[in-house]
Amino acid sequence: MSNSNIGLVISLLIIGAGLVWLLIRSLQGKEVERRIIFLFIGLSVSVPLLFNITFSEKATPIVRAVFDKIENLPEGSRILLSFDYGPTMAPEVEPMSDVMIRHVLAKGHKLYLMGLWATGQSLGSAAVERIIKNDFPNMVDGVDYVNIGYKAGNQGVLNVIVTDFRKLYSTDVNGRDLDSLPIFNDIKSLKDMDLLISVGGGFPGVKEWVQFAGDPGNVPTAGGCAAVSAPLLYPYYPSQLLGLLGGIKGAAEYESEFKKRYKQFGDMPEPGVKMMGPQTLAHLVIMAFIVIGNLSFFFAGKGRRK
Amino acid sequence: MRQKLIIIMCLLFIPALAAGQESVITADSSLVDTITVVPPAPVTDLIAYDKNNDHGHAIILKWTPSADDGAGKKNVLGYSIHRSLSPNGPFEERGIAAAGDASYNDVGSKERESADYMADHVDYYYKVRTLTADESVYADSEVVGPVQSYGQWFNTDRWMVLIFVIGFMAIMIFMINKARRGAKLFVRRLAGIEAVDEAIGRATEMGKPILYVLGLGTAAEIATIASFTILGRVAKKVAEYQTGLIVPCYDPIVMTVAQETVKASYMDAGRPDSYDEDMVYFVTQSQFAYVAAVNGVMLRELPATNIYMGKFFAESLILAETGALAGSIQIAGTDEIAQIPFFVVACDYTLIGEELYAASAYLGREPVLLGSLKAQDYAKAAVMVIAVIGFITIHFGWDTFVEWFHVAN
Amino acid sequence: MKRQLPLALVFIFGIFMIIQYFVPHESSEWVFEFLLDWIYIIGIFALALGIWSLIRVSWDKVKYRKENWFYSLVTLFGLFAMIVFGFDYLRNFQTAEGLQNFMFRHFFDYIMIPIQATMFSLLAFFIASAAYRAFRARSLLATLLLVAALIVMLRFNPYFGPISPYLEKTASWLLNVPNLAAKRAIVIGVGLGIVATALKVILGIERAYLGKD
Amino acid sequence: MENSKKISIIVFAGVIVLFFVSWISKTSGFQSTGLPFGASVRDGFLITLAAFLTLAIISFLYKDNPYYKFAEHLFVGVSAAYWMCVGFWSTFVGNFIPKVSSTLSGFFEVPYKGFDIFYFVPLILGIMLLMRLSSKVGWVSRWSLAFIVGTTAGLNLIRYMRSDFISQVSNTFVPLLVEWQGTGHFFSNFNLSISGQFVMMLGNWVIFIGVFCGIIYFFFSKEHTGFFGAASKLGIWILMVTFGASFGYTVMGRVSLLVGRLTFLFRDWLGLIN
Repeated sequence: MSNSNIGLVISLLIIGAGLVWLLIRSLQGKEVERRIIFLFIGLSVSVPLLFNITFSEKATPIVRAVFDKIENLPEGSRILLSFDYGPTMAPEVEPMSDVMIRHVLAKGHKLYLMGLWATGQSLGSAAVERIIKNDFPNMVDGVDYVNIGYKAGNQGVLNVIVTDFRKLYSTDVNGRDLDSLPIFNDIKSLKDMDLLISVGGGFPGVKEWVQFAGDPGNVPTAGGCAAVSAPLLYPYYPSQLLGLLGGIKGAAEYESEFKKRYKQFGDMPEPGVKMMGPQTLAHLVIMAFIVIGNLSFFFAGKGRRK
Repeated sequence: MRQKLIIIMCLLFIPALAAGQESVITADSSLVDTITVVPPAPVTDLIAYDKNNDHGHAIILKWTPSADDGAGKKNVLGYSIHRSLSPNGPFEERGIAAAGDASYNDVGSKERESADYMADHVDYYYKVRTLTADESVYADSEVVGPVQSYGQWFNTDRWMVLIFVIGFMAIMIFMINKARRGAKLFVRRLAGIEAVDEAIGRATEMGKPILYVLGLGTAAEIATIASFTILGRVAKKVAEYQTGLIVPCYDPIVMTVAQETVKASYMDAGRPDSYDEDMVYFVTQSQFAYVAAVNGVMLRELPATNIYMGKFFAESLILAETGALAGSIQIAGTDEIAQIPFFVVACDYTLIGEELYAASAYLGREPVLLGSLKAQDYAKAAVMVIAVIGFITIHFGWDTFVEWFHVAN
Repeated sequence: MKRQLPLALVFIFGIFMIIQYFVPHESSEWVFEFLLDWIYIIGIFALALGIWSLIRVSWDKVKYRKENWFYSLVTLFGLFAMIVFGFDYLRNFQTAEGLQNFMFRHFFDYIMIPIQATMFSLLAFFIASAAYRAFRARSLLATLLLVAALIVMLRFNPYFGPISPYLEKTASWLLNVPNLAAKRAIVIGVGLGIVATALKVILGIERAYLGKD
Repeated sequence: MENSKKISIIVFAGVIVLFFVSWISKTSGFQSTGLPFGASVRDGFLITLAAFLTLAIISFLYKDNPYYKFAEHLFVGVSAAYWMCVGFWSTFVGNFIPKVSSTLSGFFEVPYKGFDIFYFVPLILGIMLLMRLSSKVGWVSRWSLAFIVGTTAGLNLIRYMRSDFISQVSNTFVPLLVEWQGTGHFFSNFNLSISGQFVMMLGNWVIFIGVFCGIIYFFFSKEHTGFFGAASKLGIWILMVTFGASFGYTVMGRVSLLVGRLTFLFRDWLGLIN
């Protein structure tokens, strides 16, 4: 334990000293070579990852809104979660779908999984294997949850299933007829859902869910997306979009909120919270580089100024 | 049927609960009433008509709720809608409306195979049944009909879009004609576009090729089509100066079109012999594999200039930074809003949004294309005027004007 | 024939797609759905064209021993191996089972995914180098860029973020108010640019994409 | 020159040795978890390969090198074929075959949906596209291109006119003088010790003027002088602030992608963390 602490302190010292050295150099007007920047970024991500630095998170209102919605819906409510992302985006948004699946099932709601991205289907199945089969072994596929998978057509899929699921979906991913699944009794369309959640960061994604499903069907819609697309979704909050998990920070906030409420999940993995350590440090390093860049610019002498 | 009744009862209680404590008690007592068999008053003024602005297969029903709905005997639990092909029945139940409702939308499927299929241009007859807690106690309205569903040939909800389309088309054709007749149209200079010309000159001096990236859009994307036009101009200059050109493509159709475009430019420049089919080639339809390959080209061929025009996504910064690393001059243009910041930060010149579409007109300086730019400017001026009018009308509470601009999906 | 007919086709289909938006009637819906389906199917033929181009360019490099020809051999190897697996040899090649082929899946999971994700992750490095290089107060515009970026970065830093409530509010304001205004202005302009360009295409004014005779 | 060649041979040998060391140690690692020998050897190889390719791509940051070239070229080939197979099975066999031929449907084991003559049109257009390969009749491929471009141009014209133009214009109709309805907590919490109402209204004004000036910045037929110059200058300021803010906002997310990759290296490959 103490060993790793020493390692941590030394690594942080190295990063800090390196930055100071670069700072001094920049005061002499010297530019930092690109590879050195790359090296520092690599270090600042690796060190917290290896030594497991985490920070505590407090949920912001926009994240809390999603948590509270799931928390306050009566038990047995129907919640649909769409996997609208691919493997490349997974590190950033998968923690969100993971923790929301846990929350929905822990609260006793019915969970419907689907995907507007082709890759969403297998990611959904993977989530079933990874989370539901492990943490909720008593839940029955087709009764407590179901994965109906992917259909091609982007937002066109939403246009159809907002009036009727069965026009596009006849079976779930395991090839079972929807009508034979108890979870699909009395479900005709998206309008029969109590909450729609889209997790993804590209097209089609949260925006399309709001425009083509939540709005026309008048169903509350929440989202989770990569940090980069979150500002584009703010205009929809809170009237059309009930809440939003933006980037890994949103996931981390949700995870800590969830753990606070559900003590039995105390040792659940927290990819979001865990990722915040490297993010924070790398973030600090990038800001340090911006400062260094400006210093070297100002001290570089008149000749270099434009 | 019992389940249905439970649902209806719940529906009845919702408004009752909302009305407060006192009415809950009355609702309770009304429940007792219903057990004694008293038929409610039927609905009146029932009308049925085709739903407007749709593809058919839907009929709207409207009525005045039963006198006992929320008043009088207060024993109404809801309404069931029944449809038949003849006024005498047999009637088929189509759906249920809650107590207090005065309309129902009977929407059927358009697929013949569907069990829910509802034929157009067929006489239908409707009646509305007022339901009570007791299945056997109800009151039927008079039968209305015949009524037919049918599709419309014009969606009147969308006339605002039509006005804009026609209006814009008219301004554009007018301006283009004006330009063709030789009117001088002033268009200000744009730094990013002049840079394209300079960059080609620079590449010639350095004896290095130009890398042109069309982005990840399909040939159907308008941004890509604008990019084709710019590629055409660039290729023509390249052909004149005898500089190299590299165009790696992400989409096979884009590759096909780009080949046509470049070939045409070489012919225009009078150098069809210098055209080589392999200047424009397909890489792969996988985002990051494409990026990996383009990065490789940048570091190995060291192009003098990289031009990125079209649709870009997360790869924008990877491309632009690698290009900066290779020391190339970089000019970018995209309408993908989320990526503009990265291009602005990492490239020498960036065409922001609309400037990408303007670029093709600038580079050509052809009167027809300049005419369309003018039309765009008039449309923008119209937007500002409309915004001001909207602001004034909102202030004075005259909402009709604003309503016009809400186009239904 | 070579040029007039394509232009006529563009005009007819373009105008049809505009008109169908205003016609809710079933017949217009019916044609609309067909047209969209067709585009997807034609795309498959185009893909064959693309693969052909890739093979030809790579093979030329190998044949004429151009620079880095060896790597083109690697491309060809990857391509053919994946196609063979995707059609599951000859054992099972009639069904989409090919996509479930063991090697196909493993090539996807252990070659495509790691490289793809790593390429994407290079952004972490590049965003740092771009920030270092570009965020300098060398002009008013660059300073605005720098200051806005710094405020938002500070806000989302778990250490500095909570320091002052004003920081959060300023950052949120930046992301909500000027952000909304600028994006709306861009979107309106882009919308117009697209409409104008589409119109020019339909009317046959913009025709670079058709090439020359 | 001689020296660098020597170094690259040494590096190459080192990489090979490391590859095998990793393979062997991963294999024994898998075996100790109870996996049969064959599967352990295979999984050991695959994990090592994935790690090698990951490192090869990262090495690009130092400079272009043979390992990056190898990974890049392999990736291009594999991904091109991947999308072709997916396209073939899902679109061609999934959507097309069932509507044109019962024999082929039977062959590919997909349910036959009845003959539909209209599906011959894309077949013909597709074949026309392939005619490109011939220099004599290559021009017929333009018909297919014209079909695609025309259809989508019409589609896009309407789509952008409605959603990007008209609805954005209608969104600019905000109350500037009357009571604010609120766009969410970000804003309604805003209270710089002055009346919140005032700040909200200020926000609305900024949006309104911002859109106005932004549009003026995109005016092409007026020189940026005088009033137009001032307004377009304000417009570009607002654009720049927005770009800066968006960039700053993204930084966090991009780092997480790297975390994902390094987690793979440290956990799945090296086993340094759990």
